[in-house]
Amino acid sequence: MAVHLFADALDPWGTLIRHQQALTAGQFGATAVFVGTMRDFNEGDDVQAMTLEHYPGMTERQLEAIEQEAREQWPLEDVLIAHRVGRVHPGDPIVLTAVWSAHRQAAFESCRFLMEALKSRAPFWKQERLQSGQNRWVKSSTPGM
Amino acid sequence: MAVHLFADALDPWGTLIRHQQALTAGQFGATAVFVGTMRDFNEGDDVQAMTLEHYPGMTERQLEAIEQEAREQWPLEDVLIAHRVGRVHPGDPIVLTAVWSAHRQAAFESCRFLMEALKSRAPFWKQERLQSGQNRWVKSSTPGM
Amino acid sequence: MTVTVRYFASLRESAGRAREEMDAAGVHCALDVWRRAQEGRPLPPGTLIAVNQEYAAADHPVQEGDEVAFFPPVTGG
Amino acid sequence: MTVTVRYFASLRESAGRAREEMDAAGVHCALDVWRRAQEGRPLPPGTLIAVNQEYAAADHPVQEGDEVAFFPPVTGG
Repeated sequence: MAVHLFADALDPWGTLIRHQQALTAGQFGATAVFVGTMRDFNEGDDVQAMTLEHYPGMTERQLEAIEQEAREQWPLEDVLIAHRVGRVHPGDPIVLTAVWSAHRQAAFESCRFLMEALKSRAPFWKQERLQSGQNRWVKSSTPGM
Repeated sequence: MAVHLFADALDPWGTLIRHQQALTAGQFGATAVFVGTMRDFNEGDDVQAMTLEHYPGMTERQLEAIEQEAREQWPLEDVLIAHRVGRVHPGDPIVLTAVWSAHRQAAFESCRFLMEALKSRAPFWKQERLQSGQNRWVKSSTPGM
Repeated sequence: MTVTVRYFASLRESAGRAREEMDAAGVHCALDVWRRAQEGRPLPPGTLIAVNQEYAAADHPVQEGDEVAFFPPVTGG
Repeated sequence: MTVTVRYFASLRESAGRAREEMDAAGVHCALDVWRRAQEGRPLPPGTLIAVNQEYAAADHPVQEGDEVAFFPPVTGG
């Protein structure tokens, strides 16, 4: 069980490697991972930077509830969710979801569930700073299904 | 475009990190990764070790064809497939598939496609060495869908 | 009775504040909190509400000490 | 004419060899190659065939210099 918010750089692969060291090798056969990274374009505009606002307290509770729901739906050895907050720039990792399971079906499905649930329910908001100097709130998440 | 076979240890996260360094940050928003690891149990038996046999030449061609099919179906920035051959032990990583795309739907779907296609078509065969000392060919892949 | 009202993202900007303590005497539900705090300004379509950091409907009852939050659709990930 | 015959995994073990060069005079298709190389032993159910490292059906024509491989269902990943 692990939910992490990073106010500074999120290193997805390092976070993953450190987390996995605590797991028992041989117990899991499948690891599925998703990393979301800030792009330098959105809705046809060049984006210079972005601020990720969140609701401290509620964000962690929502992420923990999402993890719990995944564990109820699939047999999972472990789950890791990490999300960046604060100011980010193109190329910066924003989100990491990872699951460890005996088989790949549970791993793939639950990893995707985590991302879709996080996108639809976890209280984060993105404000983009465009190349033009304008600040713009992202209106809604892109559909993922 | 990258297909790698490892006769020695496959380090999935290191391979991923090195591969990603060549990509242009900001171009991709979504990275989906799957890692398959040898378990210490299968079909109710304790497994001590496993030998991964393959068909040199045909294996690479099949993996490249699978990558090409994924690129035709989804808009992908990059694709990485790596597979272990030879003698492996519980906890050893066996397979890595990774995709980089602008959006998560293409990343999730194509990563899963790569694994299912690899499992059904790439000429690899597993022989398990059981705790009892018996050698056993794995008869078929577990269904992933 | 007193409640804490919180605003996030674009609603924080349009409210001109992130949080306030509000006298909620006579207030019954989350929507009442919005109406009193925002002096009749209509709730923007799509606004999400949380009471004590759990999602809640507009008619969710509100009690002394509750934290009531208003925010636009979430866009994390 | 000569073809190369290859066997993998359990078929390699039951054939007792991994590869052989075979005189394939009068041989038309991949199944004919199996029959001659394995002296009439039936093709195990589920056997996969590749001609020149591409999957092929049992009736796939075979030519001088071809590599014809027989193997059980694949189990990688």
